Amino acid sequence: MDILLSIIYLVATVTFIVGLKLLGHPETAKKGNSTAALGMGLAILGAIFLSKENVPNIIYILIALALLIGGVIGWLIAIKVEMTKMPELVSLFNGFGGASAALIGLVEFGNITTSSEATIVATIISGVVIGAITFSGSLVAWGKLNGTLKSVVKLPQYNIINNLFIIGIIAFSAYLVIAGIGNPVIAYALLALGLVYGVLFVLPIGGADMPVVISLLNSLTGIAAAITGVLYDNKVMLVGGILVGSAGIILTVAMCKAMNRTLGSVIFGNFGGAVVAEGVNKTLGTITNTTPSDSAIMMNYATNVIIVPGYGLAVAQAQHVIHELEELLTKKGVNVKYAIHPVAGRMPGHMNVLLAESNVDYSLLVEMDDINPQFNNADVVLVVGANDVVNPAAHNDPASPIFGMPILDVENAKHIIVNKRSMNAGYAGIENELFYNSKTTMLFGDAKAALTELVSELKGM
Amino acid sequence: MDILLSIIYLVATVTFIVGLKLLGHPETAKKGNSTAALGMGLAILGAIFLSKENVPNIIYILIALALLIGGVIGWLIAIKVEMTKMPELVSLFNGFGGASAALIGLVEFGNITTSSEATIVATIISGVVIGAITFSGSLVAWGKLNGTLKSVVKLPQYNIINNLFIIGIIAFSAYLVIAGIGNPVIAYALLALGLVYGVLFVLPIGGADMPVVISLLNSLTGIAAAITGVLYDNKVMLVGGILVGSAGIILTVAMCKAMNRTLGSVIFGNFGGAVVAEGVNKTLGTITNTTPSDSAIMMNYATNVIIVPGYGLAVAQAQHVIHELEELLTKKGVNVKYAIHPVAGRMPGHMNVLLAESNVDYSLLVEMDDINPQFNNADVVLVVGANDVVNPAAHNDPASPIFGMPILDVENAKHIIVNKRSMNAGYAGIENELFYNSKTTMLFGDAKAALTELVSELKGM
Amino acid sequence: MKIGILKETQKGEKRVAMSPNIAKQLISKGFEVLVEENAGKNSSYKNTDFTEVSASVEKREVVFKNADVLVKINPFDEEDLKLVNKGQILMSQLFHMSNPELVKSIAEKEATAFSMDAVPRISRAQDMDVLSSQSNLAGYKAVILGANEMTKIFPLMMTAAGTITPSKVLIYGIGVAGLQAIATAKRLGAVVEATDIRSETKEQAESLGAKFIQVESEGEESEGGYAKEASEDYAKRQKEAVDKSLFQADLVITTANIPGRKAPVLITEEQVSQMKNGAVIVDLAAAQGGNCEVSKMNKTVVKNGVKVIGTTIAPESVSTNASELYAKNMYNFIMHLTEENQFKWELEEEITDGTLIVKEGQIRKN
Amino acid sequence: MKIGILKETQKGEKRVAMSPNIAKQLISKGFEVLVEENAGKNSSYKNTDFTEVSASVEKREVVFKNADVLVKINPFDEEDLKLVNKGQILMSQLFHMSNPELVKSIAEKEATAFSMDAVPRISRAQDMDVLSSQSNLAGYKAVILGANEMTKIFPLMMTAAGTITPSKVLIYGIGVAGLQAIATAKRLGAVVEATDIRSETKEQAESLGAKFIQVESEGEESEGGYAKEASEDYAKRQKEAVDKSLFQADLVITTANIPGRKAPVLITEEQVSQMKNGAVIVDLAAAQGGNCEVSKMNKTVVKNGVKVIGTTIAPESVSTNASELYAKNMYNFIMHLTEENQFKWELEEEITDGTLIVKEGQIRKN
Amino acid sequence: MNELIEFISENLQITYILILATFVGIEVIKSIPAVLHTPLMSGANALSGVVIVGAILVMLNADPEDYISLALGFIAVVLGIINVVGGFAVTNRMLQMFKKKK
Amino acid sequence: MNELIEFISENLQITYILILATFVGIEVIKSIPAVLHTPLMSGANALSGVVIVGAILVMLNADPEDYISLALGFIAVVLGIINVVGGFAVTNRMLQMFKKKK
Ligand SMILES: NC(=O)c1ccc[n+]([C@@H]2O[C@H](COP(=O)([O-])OP(=O)(O)OC[C@H]3O[C@@H](n4cnc5c(N)ncnc54)[C@H](OP(=O)(O)O)[C@@H]3O)[C@@H](O)[C@H]2O)c1
Ligand SMILES: NC(=O)c1ccc[n+]([C@@H]2O[C@H](COP(=O)([O-])OP(=O)(O)OC[C@H]3O[C@@H](n4cnc5c(N)ncnc54)[C@H](OP(=O)(O)O)[C@@H]3O)[C@@H](O)[C@H]2O)c1
Ligand SMILES: NC(=O)c1ccc[n+]([C@@H]2O[C@H](COP(=O)([O-])OP(=O)(O)OC[C@H]3O[C@@H](n4cnc5c(N)ncnc54)[C@H](O)[C@@H]3O)[C@@H](O)[C@H]2O)c1
Ligand SMILES: NC(=O)c1ccc[n+]([C@@H]2O[C@H](COP(=O)([O-])OP(=O)(O)OC[C@H]3O[C@@H](n4cnc5c(N)ncnc54)[C@H](O)[C@@H]3O)[C@@H](O)[C@H]2O)c1
Repeated sequence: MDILLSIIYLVATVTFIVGLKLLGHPETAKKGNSTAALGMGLAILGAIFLSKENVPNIIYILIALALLIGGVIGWLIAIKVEMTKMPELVSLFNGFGGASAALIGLVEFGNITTSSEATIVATIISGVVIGAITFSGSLVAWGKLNGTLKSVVKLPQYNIINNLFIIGIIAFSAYLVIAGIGNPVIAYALLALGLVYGVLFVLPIGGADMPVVISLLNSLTGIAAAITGVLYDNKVMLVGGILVGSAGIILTVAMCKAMNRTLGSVIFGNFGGAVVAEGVNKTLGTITNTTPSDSAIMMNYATNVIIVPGYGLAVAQAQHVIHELEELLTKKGVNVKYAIHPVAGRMPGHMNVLLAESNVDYSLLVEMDDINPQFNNADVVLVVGANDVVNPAAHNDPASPIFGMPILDVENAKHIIVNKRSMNAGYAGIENELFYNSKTTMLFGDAKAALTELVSELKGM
Repeated sequence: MDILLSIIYLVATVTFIVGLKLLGHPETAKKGNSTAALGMGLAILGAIFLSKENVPNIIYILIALALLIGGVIGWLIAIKVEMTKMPELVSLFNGFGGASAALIGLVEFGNITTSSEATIVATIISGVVIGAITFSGSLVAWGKLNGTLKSVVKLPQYNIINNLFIIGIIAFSAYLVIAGIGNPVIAYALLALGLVYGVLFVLPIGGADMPVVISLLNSLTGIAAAITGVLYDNKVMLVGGILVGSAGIILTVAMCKAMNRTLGSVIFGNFGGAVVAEGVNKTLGTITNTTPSDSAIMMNYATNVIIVPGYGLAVAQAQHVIHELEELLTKKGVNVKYAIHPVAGRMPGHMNVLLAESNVDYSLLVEMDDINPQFNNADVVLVVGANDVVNPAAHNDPASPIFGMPILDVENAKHIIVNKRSMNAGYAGIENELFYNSKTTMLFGDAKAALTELVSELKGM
Repeated sequence: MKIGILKETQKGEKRVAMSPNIAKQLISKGFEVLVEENAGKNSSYKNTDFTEVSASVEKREVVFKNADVLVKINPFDEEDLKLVNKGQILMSQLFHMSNPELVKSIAEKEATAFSMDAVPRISRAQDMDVLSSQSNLAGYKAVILGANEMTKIFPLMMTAAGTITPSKVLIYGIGVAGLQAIATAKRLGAVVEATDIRSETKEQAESLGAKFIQVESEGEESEGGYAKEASEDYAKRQKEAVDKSLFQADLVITTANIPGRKAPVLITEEQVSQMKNGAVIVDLAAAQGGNCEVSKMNKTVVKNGVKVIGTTIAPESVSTNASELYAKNMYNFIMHLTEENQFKWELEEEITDGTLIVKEGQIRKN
Repeated sequence: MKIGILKETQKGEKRVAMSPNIAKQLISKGFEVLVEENAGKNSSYKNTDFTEVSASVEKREVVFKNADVLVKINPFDEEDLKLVNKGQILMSQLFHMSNPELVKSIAEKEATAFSMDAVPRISRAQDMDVLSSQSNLAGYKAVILGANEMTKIFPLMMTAAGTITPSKVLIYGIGVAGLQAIATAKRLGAVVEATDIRSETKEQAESLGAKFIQVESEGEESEGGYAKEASEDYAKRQKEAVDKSLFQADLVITTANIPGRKAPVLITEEQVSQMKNGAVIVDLAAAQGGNCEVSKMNKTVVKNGVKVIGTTIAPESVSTNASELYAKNMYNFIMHLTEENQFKWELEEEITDGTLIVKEGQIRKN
Repeated sequence: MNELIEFISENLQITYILILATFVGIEVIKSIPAVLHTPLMSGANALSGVVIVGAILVMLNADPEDYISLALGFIAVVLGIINVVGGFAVTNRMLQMFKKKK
Repeated sequence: MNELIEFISENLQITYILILATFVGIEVIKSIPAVLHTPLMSGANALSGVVIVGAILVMLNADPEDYISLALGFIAVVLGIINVVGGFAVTNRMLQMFKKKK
């Protein structure tokens, strides 16, 4: 019995590792998820039926009930929720995991005696505190992403207060471990402290940084699970938890990088909240940044891609790279076309000269009037260094100097990626609301550099 | 004492992992080597001074003596040997490691009693056998690379015999574990069997495949070390050994891939010996293949690179990629020039038209007469789809149809990389001995594809 | 409404203001199109090409008599005006600022006249802008013309019979024509340098692969996207900066214009005498007096071994494309001015206001 | 040894067989160089350019009188031969297979004659191969010439005034000239198709971005790298395969030659009549009778709206480069034939054997 | 500090496991395309639901009379399984995105 | 098979360590440029010299009178240290190649 359980745990652990590994590649990711899920199922069944003999039936019934209720709830939420609400859902689920850990800690707290080893005590206390932090923190993150919690609280010296608070919790816990526990109510105090800190920690953080926070909290939940694993000397919890913990940290760092932040600035404050990021415009809204790798995936899995070249392509001399991109996508089975606006660039036929230089096939260059109806079918439009020629103000804003000029209707596409160096205006010197469109993501950088990165990301897929 | 030792072992283990990791990148490789070496030193010192108390001084003296003798020998060999002899040296060293494991097994064999656990017995037996195999196998590999051992033995049904032999050994060992050991002489029998198998295993394998074999044997040594680690319940040996074992297997597979072989064909025969590879010419000798990644490293660490474009560049339409390569190298601080032979291609000025299309700066194109004296200073010459214009037959062979034609003196460079699709001749239809030059490596493949890979390898550095 | 297309009578002109394609589009919008006999001959359009799309091909007099709108490329001349009737609407380039007499004569005829060269350079007028569409072709053709006249080839070639160094091309004025000239010369493999008084052209020139020759400048040298007349001081500094390139150039193309004025002199006779033997200058500003002191309109002057070609025939010589583009500009212009085949006469509207020079005998602009 | 450079007298010819640069190199090797007055004028070389490098510039008669070797580009003609003395060594293109009389006249003068067009096409002779060096320029110039004559531009342009479709260029014969024509037309943005009887040219044409038009062929169509005369059957199949492209082409360049024979007729008058109005044909084989039935040497014939330009002046018109390359070929040739300024007369040696047509009055080849 | 050393020496194997698992976590994750960040985070989140094993153990070990423990354990199991099931399901849905259309 | 299961259950921690270490070895090595294959092999070879620790233990545990064990141990130490020292030194020399010239 015991051996079998051990082996089941071992297998589960391996599925976790393999699953995580597979999750790292677009092609294998789904398989990775199933693998890990399978392992998890095994571990749960093993835990129920093989850990202990002679358990009263009522307990089994209760467990089954709990699993049923929770399972159905989890499943339904996951299936029902809109695609766009997924990140907040992850946060919510994560919070539940944290809560579970905290509750376990609470129960075990009751079993602590004065003769308990310090290790055990430390484990239990950390479980409660960390679980509580992730629970409340995740809930706040969920609320924020959800739109329920809007105001960004920003007291003066907020960071200092925050950091003092967590140091206080740690000191108190350390004291408890060394001095021993006098009163079981202390467990609830710790729980409360953790909950408060979780709120304090996440509340001041701006919505844009939320994914980083969720990832961090997720990593914490992993650590809580690992600690619980130590408590029960349970390898699958230990290894699984540590895996999530370490992978989570790396992931958090990677996400920070992708958003041009440091993990330091995430943990120790000056979190996005107060800084008004570039690209936030009072009337037009916020822009969304993207990375070459995201753009690459998006294009890789598209069926129709339309490239809109503009003056910036010429400035960057990126004609060779864009051709490489087009060839690569074509080889991957994507339909690629270029939409040539009659006044793109700075002279008549500027884009033609440019693209002819890199041997782009003439048949791929489509005139404005012919391509405009096709944007409906485009999964991705890649706008490279163009601005005025895709500015909807030409349609919408009679006051605009370009009003009345025909433009490329890129807005009709499913998704728009805009590459330029900054939020600077083009020839006509006017703002472009396309950049603030919810379907648009901005890929900032010199066209040549950005496209080169895009190409190498694509090659790796 | 014990705690300290444990921690030392732990630290050493971590240095092994980190060292191996660092070894995987050209920039950090040296640091990785030092890190691992440091950890190893720690582990050795720890083992000597902290494992056991009350050891008679004579033992310490003996150990010191052994270390001194071995250390000096190892150091001297490593420092003295020529660069070109290094792979065989690795093999030799590896053999010593195997021998060491076998000897340990032999000693411990004496301590086996009928009451010994099966695990222990299995461990000792595997240590002896695996150690012996790596020892004799490595020595044979060394001898082959060395040139001492030349003849490729090739009995009919050799593979079958070989495989039966190893199955026999395994069966015998299993029997011993289950039935128990009757006679300590059996240890020597196992040793002998291992040694014989090592020889049988490596002897029929051709010289070109030797690096793969060495890597495989190296992996085996790692496993032997790990097994010894289990025996002594010594974590640093265990983890270190396993690391080497698993990394070694992966490395072996990677090497096989780079040589277009499968690991299967390596282990279960039909090993290179009898197949006459393309590119072996009776009078001119053998060619050496290379990979984009090797070529990339070579160019990355060069100071001067000269590119020789030829007709194949035009056929492959690789002008844009070569320009990208040139720009990339230049950005990395390498001096790059193009050597333009007056009749490269199929029309006067063919290379000029081609390279102008991709905007190669005119000042980088150097005429034959001007570039010829510069080949002396070139670290790497990259010949892309050129053949006749770099054929030394024009100088050496009065019977050749191109005799008397001036050529680019690429032979004077330190290293030459030739990219073409096959060993086919060029316009003049003649063999080119340059390809068989010991300084030349062949990068086979369509110019566009090969250069694209080269570029992406370079970007990763 | 009947639109009459006249044959161009100016010497050397091969274009026509309409193409069969565009005629068809006009007709499908309900216009009638009358084309003068053989108007399209030099642009490779046969009379039958027009009749095939239901335009009618008529004798000159008939066109003048029947058409409501008369369309040309070059300004109406005395001969044309004789045949113009009261109330007819004339459309062509007029260059009204430099041709006050012409404007007066039109007014005397009590006709209405739109000038195509006066289309304002605003975004939505781009498709009616004949200056742009023709300059663009001029830039291309100037290079071809130059290449044809040169005794050297453009590209670098390393051959068994020695190396041919690439030609050096220098371009003055980086407007529409200048940019296309850069692009074309660069394509052919020349080493291209370019200069302009407007500093924003630097990036544009570089985006096409030319080296920009920067002339130190203090003041504002441009106005609403056009160049102002250069100060003497600027002219001096320009010479200093450009001379070295000029004296090594194999082909020089000048395109500098200041709207409504004589073209600035950028290359003096003295400078020409220092140029390379065998060099060629193509002066696209010759019609406005020329950027080169030596150049004569529609003539090739050889001075000290340097050929100076004064021309406006650059776009004319690629007449098929030039006519097509002009016709398309006209189409867009007419569509802009009319609604259900009737003129809207929105006199406040920027494009109408800018181009309507004479309205029923009333001179609106000078 | 004195090398005399004669001024070319053929009409339209602007080249000269020597450049100042190469004269200097010859002189540094110990030769004396005599250049006829004004020989380099049309290649942008002044007399002073030659005297500066220590060549002497002399009147025609003086050159004929004093030189040991007389060098020209075009075949020596009657006028020239009158001045030739016994024992003088003549070097020029002779086209001896088609010019038996000329060879006879030279022999009668008891002179020696090398024919530059007879340099064998072997690797080590590449740097003396004037056919290659001049064809190369011809290929380039044919495109420029065609582009200048056309009423269309080459590249695709999508502009506010509509889209200009790219010109279609069709090239017959993918030898040296054909390849360079492909490259040049392609650079300018045309859509290029090409055909040749030798199937190995497919890959070459494609390596320069042209589409190859494959003509089904049964037999061996080439011989030692040169084309054989095509069978009638081949000619028929060729027409079928190419006609569609021909009738849509804006510019056609023909370069097909068969060494020592009349050029093959590839485009009949009937085919010309089906071509696009406004199309241009540049026939580089005009001197060998032309690849187009309609073409006349050094004339532009307009047939049914199609301009047919028969020319050999293509390389001549880029005289500076053409002269440089020819001169370099001559230099290499002379260096090959001599040792310490004396002829070696290695009659067995392949290049000498191939090019030496008349030796001291003895005709060696016909 | 002392405690730490003590812990390590007492739980040597566990320490090795911890360290090795950390390395595995790091190595397995590094250099993933950014677009997988969210699915990966979601997957990792589902994995962290492994804490449910602990919750199950709490219930198994609870005295059937100890209602508080039982209740807490029950809630812990519910929450944990929501994390697990919901987590894997959501990840799976996110990954639908990566199916090649057609 | 039974033995294996027994071994695993008896040495559970060790098994975890084995598996995790294997993963680390694999993950750490995968996707290295081919030109590093040889130095890496050499470095790994040096690491496999860790078996010397075993040899040292043999000697430390040997009875000073047990000459055979001592001798074998002695040889094992000598061979092992050659592997270690030579291995690292050779690797180091190979890696000199990667120094940027200048
Ligand atoms: N075609 C003609 O004949 C002609 C002639 C004259 C004027 N125009 C006018 O020019 C405009 C053409 O529109 P367009 O969309 O092509 O250009 P645009 O509106 O001028 O926009 C170009 C954009 O490219 C970006 N850019 C510049 N350098 C870049 C680089 N190295 N990498 C990436 N992005 C870069 C700039 O943004 P960042 O600075 O943020 O990077 C800029 O917003 C129209 O307004 C048209 O009317 C056309
Ligand atoms: N320049 C002129 O005017 C002129 C004119 C006529 C003849 N020639 C003659 O042409 C020759 C020119 O010499 P060269 O060195 O440039 O060319 P070459 O000697 O003809 O060699 C070209 C090489 O490129 C390789 N190749 C072909 N396609 C390739 C592809 N897609 N990717 C990679 N490699 C490819 C071929 O080998 P694989 O098939 O193995 O790939 C071939 O060996 C000389 O012999 C010259 O005399 C020159
Ligand atoms: N937005 C639009 O709708 C639109 C349409 C067409 C053209 N444009 C712009 O209008 C501008 C003018 O174009 P254009 O080609 O008609 O100009 P143009 O023909 O009036 O002049 C040609 C060029 O000569 C330059 N120049 C004048 N004096 C000079 C001097 N002394 N030295 C050097 N250069 C001198 C001018 O700066 C100009 O670039 C260009 O920037 C063009 O892009 C805009
Ligand atoms: N190796 C050398 O030294 C060297 C030097 C120069 C040229 N060459 C080679 O010699 C060959 C001939 O070159 P060239 O330019 O002097 O040739 P050319 O002037 O004799 O003929 C031009 C082209 O016309 C083609 N042609 C002939 N009859 C034809 C027909 N009926 N239909 C279609 N095409 C026809 C020929 O195949 C040839 O490609 C080329 O392949 C060239 O590369 C070699």
